[in-house]
Amino acid sequence: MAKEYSVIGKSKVKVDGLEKVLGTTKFASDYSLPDMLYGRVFRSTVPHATVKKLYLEKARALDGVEAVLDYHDIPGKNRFGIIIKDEPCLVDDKIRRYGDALAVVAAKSPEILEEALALIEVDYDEIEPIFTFERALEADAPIIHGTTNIHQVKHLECGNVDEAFKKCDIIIENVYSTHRLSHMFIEPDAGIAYYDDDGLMTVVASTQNPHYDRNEVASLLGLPYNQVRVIQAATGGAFGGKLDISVQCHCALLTYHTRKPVKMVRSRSESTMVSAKRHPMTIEAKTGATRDGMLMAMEVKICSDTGAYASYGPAVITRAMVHCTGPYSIPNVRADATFVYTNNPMSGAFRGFGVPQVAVCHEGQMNALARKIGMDPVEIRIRNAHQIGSKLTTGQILENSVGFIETLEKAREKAAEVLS
Amino acid sequence: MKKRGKGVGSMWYGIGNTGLPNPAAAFVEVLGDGTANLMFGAADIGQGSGTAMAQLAAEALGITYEKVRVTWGDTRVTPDGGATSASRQTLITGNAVLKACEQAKGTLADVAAAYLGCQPEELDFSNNMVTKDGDATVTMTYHTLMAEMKTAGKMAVGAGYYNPTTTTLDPEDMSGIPYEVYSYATTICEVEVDTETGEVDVLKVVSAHDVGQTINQSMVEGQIEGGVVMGQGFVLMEEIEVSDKDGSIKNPIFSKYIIPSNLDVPEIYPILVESEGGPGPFGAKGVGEPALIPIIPAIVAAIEDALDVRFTKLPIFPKDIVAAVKEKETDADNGVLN
Amino acid sequence: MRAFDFFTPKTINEAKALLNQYQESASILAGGTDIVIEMNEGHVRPDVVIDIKRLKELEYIRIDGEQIRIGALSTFAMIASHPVIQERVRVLCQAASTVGSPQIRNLGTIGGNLATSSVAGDGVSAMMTLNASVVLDSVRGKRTVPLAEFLEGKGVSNRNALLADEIMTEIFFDLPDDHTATAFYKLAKRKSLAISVIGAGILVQVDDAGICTKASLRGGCLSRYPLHFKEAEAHLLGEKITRELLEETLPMLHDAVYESAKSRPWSVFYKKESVQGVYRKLFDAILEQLNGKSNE
Amino acid sequence: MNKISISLNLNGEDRVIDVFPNRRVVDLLREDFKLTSVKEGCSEGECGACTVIFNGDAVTTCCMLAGQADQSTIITLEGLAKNGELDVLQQCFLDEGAVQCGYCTPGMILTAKALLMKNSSPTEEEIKVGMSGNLCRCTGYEKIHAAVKNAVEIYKQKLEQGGESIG
Repeated sequence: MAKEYSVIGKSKVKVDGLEKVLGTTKFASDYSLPDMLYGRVFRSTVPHATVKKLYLEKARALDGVEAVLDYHDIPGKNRFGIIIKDEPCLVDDKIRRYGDALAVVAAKSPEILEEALALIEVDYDEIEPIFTFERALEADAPIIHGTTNIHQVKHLECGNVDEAFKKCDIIIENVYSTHRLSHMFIEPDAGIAYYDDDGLMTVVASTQNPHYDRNEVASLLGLPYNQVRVIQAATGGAFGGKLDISVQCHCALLTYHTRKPVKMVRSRSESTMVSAKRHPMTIEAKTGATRDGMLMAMEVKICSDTGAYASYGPAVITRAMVHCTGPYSIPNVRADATFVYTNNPMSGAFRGFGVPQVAVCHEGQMNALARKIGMDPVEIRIRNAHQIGSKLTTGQILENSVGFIETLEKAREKAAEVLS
Repeated sequence: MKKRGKGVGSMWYGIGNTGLPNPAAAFVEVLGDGTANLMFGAADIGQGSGTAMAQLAAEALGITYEKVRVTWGDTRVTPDGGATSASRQTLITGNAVLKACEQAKGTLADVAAAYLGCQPEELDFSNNMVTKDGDATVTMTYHTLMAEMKTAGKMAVGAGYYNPTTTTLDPEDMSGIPYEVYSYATTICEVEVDTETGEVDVLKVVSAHDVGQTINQSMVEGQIEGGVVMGQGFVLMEEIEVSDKDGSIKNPIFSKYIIPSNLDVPEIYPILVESEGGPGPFGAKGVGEPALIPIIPAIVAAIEDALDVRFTKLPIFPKDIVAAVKEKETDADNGVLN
Repeated sequence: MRAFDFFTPKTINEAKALLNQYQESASILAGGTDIVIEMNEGHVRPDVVIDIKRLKELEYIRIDGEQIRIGALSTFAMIASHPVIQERVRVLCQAASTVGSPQIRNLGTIGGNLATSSVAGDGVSAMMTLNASVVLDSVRGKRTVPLAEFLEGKGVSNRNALLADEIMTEIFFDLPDDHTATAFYKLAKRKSLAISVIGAGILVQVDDAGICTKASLRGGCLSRYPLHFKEAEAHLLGEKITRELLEETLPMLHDAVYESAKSRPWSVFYKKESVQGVYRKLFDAILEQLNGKSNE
Repeated sequence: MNKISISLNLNGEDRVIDVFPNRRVVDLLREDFKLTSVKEGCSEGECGACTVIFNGDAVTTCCMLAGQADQSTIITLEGLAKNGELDVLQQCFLDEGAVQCGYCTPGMILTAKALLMKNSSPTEEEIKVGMSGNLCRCTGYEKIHAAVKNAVEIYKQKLEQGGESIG
């Protein structure tokens, strides 16, 4: 019998609930400061190119425009990224996707801002764009970053897979594919930058990671970390889509040059266009089992397109690999994964980091196996389920808190009661 | 024709970043009137980490929930909490909060023990009272305790951080300890498929989640319900379409990227399973991402069950259902066995 | 949003005079649910906006002998909640209650829907099923145009017959009698806030012996304007309405959709197959209504 | 472009303002009247976050021009709580855990309010249809439906006890 808690486990009203039902909660776009400017990004309309020339003069000359900046105006480091710093704040070497940021503009009103953006022109030198996994790997394909289009390769192995398959009564082989998805948080990305009363560069933004944002803003502006303050505004949904830098660096750069507060609110289209997407995956799987449904071996190959920038790609590939067997003990496993860069929209973090994708595969395999041997799908899961003492494919032994079988039993019980 | 089917989907989910250090920290100060200020980095994005941390601190300090004031996500005030991702905040920031509270409570316990004439470890802090274990007559209010603290010139402050025990994964075979603990879940659902129009109604969903220990029941249910509906969109409605001419997204708006509306949602039965001994605060794990995952294969399986057709490619849109039904009919006409 | 001048005429005559003055440079604002979005995105850039929504004289639903006359500024919410339409004109009631969202139905008007003439306009399909006509008014005078002809016209927007100085004032159609059943089904990816994949309407009238005396089948989103299933209508006319007879038209619907949709950027395969499922649902609704009526 | 004068009753107060006509009602409320509970999520009448009660009806203000607000009565979430006391719907959303990120919440509560102003005892189906113009990505809608159902019950009890009407 667990200890009786006085607060834990209780359905307490949320600490920020009252303001939310009153409508007084401040989301980033709700902030407004004296002398505030409105900022927006000028973006590329081609996926892969170098910039021959960017024409900013007309926009700069427009009355009410306070700053039109390109990469030359960045005082610090023009690269960010949570794991690999491969994304520019403003494009310097080349454009790698539709919607890459080329310039930022700050103006006194949204109307002037719109007019200024329409005055910016650009000449591109286009490069063949890469839109497929296959093309990315071909020898004559243009290289998007560095020296290879391979973003990450992973290999996982335990036991003796080839020998084990020979002993299996049943082998199930399938190829699964999952698609590119968008978070569609209801609040589009937004933020405001300003110098606070102590002269601190301050950014209030819709974000899942204010401390990371702080470091990126500081690095962009060449400031010590403690000279930048990032405050998380109330955040209107995120689901992984607000882990990457969105408006924080662009806003801060404009404030750095104008010394004035700058607010940026992305339109729905812009927000969806440039925030990370769920990695589409192709997963080949081969599962071997005994006649009575005991899993013996599994072989998995995962291919994915991480798009133009790494974002959380390295986290997705690793997590997908570790989870590819599902919550089952399989003594012999071999898995390989390859992620490539392309000129497609950036893939990154999205609720589950690759696990929903591999779950389509491992559960598809379990259901196929259950059907093949005529076993109840819950029963076959219980038979192979992780429990305390189970050894994972990584060699880790589960020592505590493994409630998997109980979820199967409780779900089965409730389903019997409520499903037809 | 309408056909019904049922499907099962399970999942596991390692809590925290994979095979990487990913600490988070918290500060706490118990004030003279028995309220507390709690500061931590973790961004609350609506899932309720701020509320969970307030509940953890209240439980740990033995004060009521309403007495805890939380501040999060302000780099000038709060320590780094790392990203709100990987379903990690309850485990990691939660443990950091407990550590901070334990530190503050250490000072409080010394003062209370001296006052009550017992050992600090004999004390129970609960509901704004400090009581000697097993002897309800030896007790003092927090109010008195804080007055004693003032007299003694002591302060009840704490700072804590927590980093889950993991190891770097081996570059050759990925062996190692990727996560400190795993959440598990099983979802069973029932669907109705219109074989002619391809419409799929998800009717009922049972979703059982091993959360270790529930911190806030309503919030966990809310995560599960939201995850189920997002998963429904994943399988049946949503897809980002990319132009093969310029790599742009063709449907970046709500009228073209279809997420479920309230009329699409099934009856959902969330079940919370608790499993003991985990490393999290009071044994809690994470549920944010697990909430989404098992419904996805469960819906796929239920459609397969309804139609007796295999689906290995997602999404499954009405047109895909109709195509599969047609193909099956054609195969049957041609004598091909499925 | 681009700058423009905004007028709020108090009478139809005032509105017509403004349109006459500004012609193509003016946009009419009825509910605004389409045009404001278009203007905000810069796709429509009028110099002048004429807000006619306040012309209460164009907001009515009247039973006029054997006809229903609907003022062009009647909202979908008004139409969907009107007792006679609920009872006697289900095709319109059902179409009106699935347009957009409750909020959009509170703003959006039937006249605006017809004037926009969107491929996916549910109001357009329903009104075509009812063989409705529209009244267009200008300083030059009124004219009445059958909806089918209106949609094929080449007016100011090239989408219908509405000329630059004209305002749609009324839509009218024959009130379905006791022997008539109608229904609408919206096939879409989700159940609310949905854009039709197919927005299909049906109207069937029978005599005392159950013989079909009138049939109208129109499918939205299957061609530029609601697809007219002529062959199916001919098949029903003069025959006794039974489930078997109705289902005999399914291959005709299939073929008609194939012919119409094959040259369009749509999933022809899905549309031609699913149209049959859609109409099977509509047949169920029709039979239920007709049987219910014969039992009375 | 000439400014237009707009007179309206906003949250119970008569207000007059001159604005350029190329503002939408959502801009008028958020920018000119600083009523930031009105949220913008999609700019195309799809998500319902910008919903207000306009002449008694729920409408999405991102697809309305400012001029349409002239001579109207508008209620935003700021106008719902009376003298610091939450509206029953607000209390029910709070108690039921119907709020996660909170971005759709103002629109949700106002849509429910408009529904109940017209029909004080809606069926479960009527509640669902009435709320079907507001997207939520967090909650899965279950707790939102539950909150509105609870509010209906509480209003009923209040009415039976001779209390205030919903409007």
